[in-house]
Amino acid sequence: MKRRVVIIGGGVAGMQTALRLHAAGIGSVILEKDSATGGKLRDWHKLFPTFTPASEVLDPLRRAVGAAGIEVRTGAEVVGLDGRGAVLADGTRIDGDAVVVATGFTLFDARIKEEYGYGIYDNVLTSADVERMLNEGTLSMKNGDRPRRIAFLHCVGSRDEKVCQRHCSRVCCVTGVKQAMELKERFPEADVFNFYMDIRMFGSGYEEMYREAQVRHNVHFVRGRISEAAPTIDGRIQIKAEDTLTGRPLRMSVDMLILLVGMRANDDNRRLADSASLTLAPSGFVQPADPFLHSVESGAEGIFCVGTVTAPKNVGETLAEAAAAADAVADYLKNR
Amino acid sequence: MAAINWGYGISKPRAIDIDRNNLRRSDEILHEMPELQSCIGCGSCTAVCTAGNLTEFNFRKVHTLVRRGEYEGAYELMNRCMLCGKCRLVCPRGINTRGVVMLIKRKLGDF
Amino acid sequence: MNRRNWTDYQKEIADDRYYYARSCIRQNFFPGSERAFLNILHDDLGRDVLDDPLHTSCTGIGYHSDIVPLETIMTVVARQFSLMNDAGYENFISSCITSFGVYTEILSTWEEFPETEERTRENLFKATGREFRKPKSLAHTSDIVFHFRERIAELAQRRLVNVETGEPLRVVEHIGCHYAKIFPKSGIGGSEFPYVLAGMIESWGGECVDYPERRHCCGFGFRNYLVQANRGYSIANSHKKLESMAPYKPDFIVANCPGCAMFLDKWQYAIAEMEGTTYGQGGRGIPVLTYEEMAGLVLGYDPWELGMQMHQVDVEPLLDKMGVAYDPAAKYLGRNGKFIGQPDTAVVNCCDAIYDIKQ
Amino acid sequence: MSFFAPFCLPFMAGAVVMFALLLVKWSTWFCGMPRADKMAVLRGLPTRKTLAAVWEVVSESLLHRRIFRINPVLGYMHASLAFGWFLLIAVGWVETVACLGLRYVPLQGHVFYKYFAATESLPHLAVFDQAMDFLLLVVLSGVALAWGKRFCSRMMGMRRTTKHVPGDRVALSALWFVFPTRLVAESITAALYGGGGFLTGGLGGVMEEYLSPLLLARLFEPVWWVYSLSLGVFFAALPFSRYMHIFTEVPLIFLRRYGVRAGDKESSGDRFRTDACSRCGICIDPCQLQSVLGIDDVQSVYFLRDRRYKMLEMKVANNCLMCGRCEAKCPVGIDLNTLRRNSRDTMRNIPDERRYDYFAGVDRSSGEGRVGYFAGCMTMLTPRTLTAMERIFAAAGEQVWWADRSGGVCCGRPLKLSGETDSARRMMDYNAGLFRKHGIATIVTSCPICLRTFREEYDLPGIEVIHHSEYIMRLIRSGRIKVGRGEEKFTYHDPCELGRGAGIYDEPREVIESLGVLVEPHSTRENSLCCGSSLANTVISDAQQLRIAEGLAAELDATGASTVVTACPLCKKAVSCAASAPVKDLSEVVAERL
Repeated sequence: MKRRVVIIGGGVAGMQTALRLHAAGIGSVILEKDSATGGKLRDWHKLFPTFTPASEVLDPLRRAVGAAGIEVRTGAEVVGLDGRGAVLADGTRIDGDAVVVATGFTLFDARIKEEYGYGIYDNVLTSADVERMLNEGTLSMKNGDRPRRIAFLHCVGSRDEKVCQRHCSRVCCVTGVKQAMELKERFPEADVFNFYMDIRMFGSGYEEMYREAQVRHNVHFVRGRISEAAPTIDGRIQIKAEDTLTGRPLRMSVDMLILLVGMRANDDNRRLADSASLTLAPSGFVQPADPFLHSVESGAEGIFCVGTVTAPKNVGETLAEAAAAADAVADYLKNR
Repeated sequence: MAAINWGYGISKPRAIDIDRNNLRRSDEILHEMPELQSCIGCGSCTAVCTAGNLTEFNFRKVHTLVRRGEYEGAYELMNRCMLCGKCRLVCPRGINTRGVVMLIKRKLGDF
Repeated sequence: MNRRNWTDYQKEIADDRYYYARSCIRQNFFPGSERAFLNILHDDLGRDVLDDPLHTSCTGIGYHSDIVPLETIMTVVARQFSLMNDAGYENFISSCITSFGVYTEILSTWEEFPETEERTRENLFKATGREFRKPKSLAHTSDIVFHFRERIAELAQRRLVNVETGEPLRVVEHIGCHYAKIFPKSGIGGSEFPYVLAGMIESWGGECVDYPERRHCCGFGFRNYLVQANRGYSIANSHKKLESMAPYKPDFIVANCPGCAMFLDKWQYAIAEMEGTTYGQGGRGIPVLTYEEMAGLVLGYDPWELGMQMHQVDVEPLLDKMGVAYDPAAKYLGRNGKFIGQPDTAVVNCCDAIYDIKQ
Repeated sequence: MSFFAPFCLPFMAGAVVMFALLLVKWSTWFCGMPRADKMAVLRGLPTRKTLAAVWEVVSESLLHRRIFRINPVLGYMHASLAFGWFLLIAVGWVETVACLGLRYVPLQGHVFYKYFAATESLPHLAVFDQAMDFLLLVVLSGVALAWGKRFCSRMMGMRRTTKHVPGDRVALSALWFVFPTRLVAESITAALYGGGGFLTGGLGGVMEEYLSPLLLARLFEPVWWVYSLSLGVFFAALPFSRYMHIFTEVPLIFLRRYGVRAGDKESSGDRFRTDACSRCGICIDPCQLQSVLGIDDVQSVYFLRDRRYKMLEMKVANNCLMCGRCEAKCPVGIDLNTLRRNSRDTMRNIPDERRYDYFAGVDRSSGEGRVGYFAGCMTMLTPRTLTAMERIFAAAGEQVWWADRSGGVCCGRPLKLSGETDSARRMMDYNAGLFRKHGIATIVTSCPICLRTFREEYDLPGIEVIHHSEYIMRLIRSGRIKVGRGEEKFTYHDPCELGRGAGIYDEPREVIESLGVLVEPHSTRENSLCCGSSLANTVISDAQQLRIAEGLAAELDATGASTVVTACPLCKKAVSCAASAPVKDLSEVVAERL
């Protein structure tokens, strides 16, 4: 009997799960709410720590999905699910033998931290904007000038009680280092300052990158969080922070302020969780059955979760987890 | 100007104003010793400091201020250092801290 | 600049029948402003506003200087509400930013900790035999002017425009810390990008200047000014703001809070004496207006009737720019035509003193 | 007989210039020396020191005994050139006397005797012809070796040869020409006029046979010109080149014999030292900065060169471990470390009387006893040494005054090594005062750096300064502590400051041998390697320090010992990072076996 797994989300997690299931002889259908697969990675320029173009990860996955003949439904927003399928916004029900939730994450909306002036001042960007602009080749100040001084602010919408995002998004630190290096390479004459609370370089090769940014690219790391941004008369942005290492307030004007926005849980995690009695962590991410032996099982029968729907992860971790999820699904289908 | 005794003046701003600070010497110091940029402010150097044991001398703070272009008083503070080298033995980033002391003194003392 | 955020912070503002609470600083230093507000509301806009002689200071200065305890100020505030109830009004408006902050804070405290409201009721009853109902709406008087800004624009005799060049006047607005920094939702436009004065300036043809230290405190800071040992810190804050706004060459400053208007005005003189720096065009200082004065000028009031001779920094250059007709000889004449006295000429009033002029 | 020909002029001019310059230089240097040093020279003159100096001049300046000891080929090269040339001059003198009897002959008459003998038909004796030819051959062999050294230094057993300044190149080129042209000139003279020994005569015979007499006659005068010119250029360039050492080593030997050494401050007397360096390059090979890290522009030879020509840069002066390996091998016996230190002093010493005012009233010492223990800053970071010493003191029943267990003032040597001599003095005065105040008879320290400073710089009347290795040895000898001897194999690393610095080699060895079996590493005692963490070097990075330590650790590991023992906290830290065997301080291994 041909088994079919419903995979919600067509990002790298969903596609990789589908491919691994296909390799195990199990069919699947990918439900993607956007018009194309690829998720957030579509707008990403290069991946840390190797500076691999995102397309080099995404394109092979997409090609393989096409070659395997895996069914992909785009524009399919899921509003409810259970262990035997999912319900779309238009009321259609997609049935299957198991469900994999791979709905990913939402980027923190930097406008909420209005003191940083995102959406207000032209040259305040988010890390996602920088990736998009690097892809388009349009990275510059709004008026087309080359920035002479750039500030990065770490932990925007992460580890911040005030915006109810207490968790660490893990990948923003290294993204900040990566983008600082990319900007320094693009604008060698610019001074780059990274304002941080802690630098968390957890992955292999990340710490080396950090040191390279410091020593080779002369990126300044200031341990202090920017408290506010304001415009100056010549259209620059004045920022204020405390330089905690000297215990004194610090201010400077910059041409470009880049906010390293964190990963937050999708708003509709709650609705999906309620429809299928999944557990959500306090952070709003889906909580797996346990973090060790059942890290890809949701705890609800027939429902699996993979990728950043459960916690902030990088692409490599997500791809590896997808293989684990496919394995767990295959196991589940065999024993049922 | 009218000589009025106000009993107070305009307090100096405490902010490190990088727009106003001249970073030239700081840049020179970092150019000669780029590894200083890799300081993560862990404070180990200050914790073991022989001079810091006897005075409020804080090596981490002084070199950080110098990197921000705040040179005033840094030379005198660095002069409290005995150059004994304990800090170098504990620095997790492998910074040549004695070299840093000597470099900062040389750059700020113009010799 | 994208001003979308300004629309995120809006509040309900009553349309008529206001109970007016005066400001200690404003009635002492800018008495013409409070008079003008009442006149504008009554005569120009035809609204009912009660200026009740029975009400007192809110004691906010004492409260913020750690002299008046919380229980006391709550009881004083409760008495104002009781007076309002007696007069048959429900919409409480305050002329002072600090009072507004105090009323907002106390109403919110009563909301969060109902037992404090109960205790206040007991205290008020014990002290005065009075009872009170909380107001239906609470607003700052600038909120009211903001509310009627388009109507005022229709009635305007002149606009915030340089009559010689036709360019809009460049206006620095200062909102006052207690207006929205304590409860951002209580101020129009919130605390980061407050819109209450900016809205008036835009409606009346001026151009609002956004400068780095826009959100910074004027320097009053209660204990920072009131204790002489801290006063250098007070003036340093005004200094920082003035240094930051000077490159934008503002035509004038408009302040929301009576204290801010006073400090931004008078510290300009002190700074000139202390370090020889004068701001503004021609080294004559940057005139500091209250929003009532600004509205009064727009509506065609006589500047001396608005009390603008009380300013430290001379307003004549601004009046000339706006094309306001005035009688220089009448500047120091009171309402009855009697000479009210004239201050010595200070550096900010005199253009022949040589100072380091920052424009 | 005038003994003059026009070609003599370049030689005569060169000789006059050289002697005049030497006289001027030496007298200015001598006059500029501190008064105490000059007095020492005057007092030493009529003593046996003078005789000893004369003998040393012969054995070192002429025979180069020390170089022979280090490297026989290199020794022969130097001796053949120096002693050979000396004999050529001396025997030449005897030759003129023998031929002409005792009469005045001007300098050029001696030098160019072969020319005048031929052209003016003066007598010549065959025995001298042969002897002079033999000496010329010896010198030429030295020149040939020097050529060989230039092109292939390994042939001399040296990995590296020195790099020269332009002045050297002129003198060197002239020197290389002197003897070949002399050979050619004397050979042509022999060909035309006869005479000459086995070499010049032989070569002359060959010329006579194969070259036309007309050509030889035409070449005769020019060749003597070239020879004279070579000599003249060499002499004139000599005071500006490294060949200055030929003469300067002589006064240096006398100064040293009279007890005049380099000091904390630069003095004009140091010129006798810098200019006595022959730039032989022997100091390059032992330098671990060179052998491990490939840094090849900071060694003593380059330091002295840069200092002499006033182009010394701080990063060259500062980039030295001051391990003393080069000083131990220097054939001229120059005080290399002291000179480097006083250069640093010139560059960095900025007196500041108030600098360490915060020492006033500081006394964090504890305990009471006739024996004081000064752990030293670094020992604070090797707390096992500290606890081991505590156990040893307890076992010996010693009442101990702990000078710096809760923090103290640095001994001052690190600052002095960096050049801040006067400020370092403030630390030394503080600690000396502290020691005197507490009435101790002995001060024991675990840190060789402190030890050396206490001994050399501190004014401690009535207080004996000893290293903990000496102290432990005495305890064991006197039976105050008993240690169990086993069969465990130890190897011992000599810390630079303890071994070469303070001459303490045997005491730690004796202690180790009372505990187990001692196996020596390949480089040991005076030749021991530096761990790389030396406080004297403020230039190299941590990674470079580690590479030096790895080189040392490899030698120590190669002994197959189960424990590496050392007696310096810095060495211990450095070697522990690199060695596979456990690294322990001497006190630890003793305390473990109490």
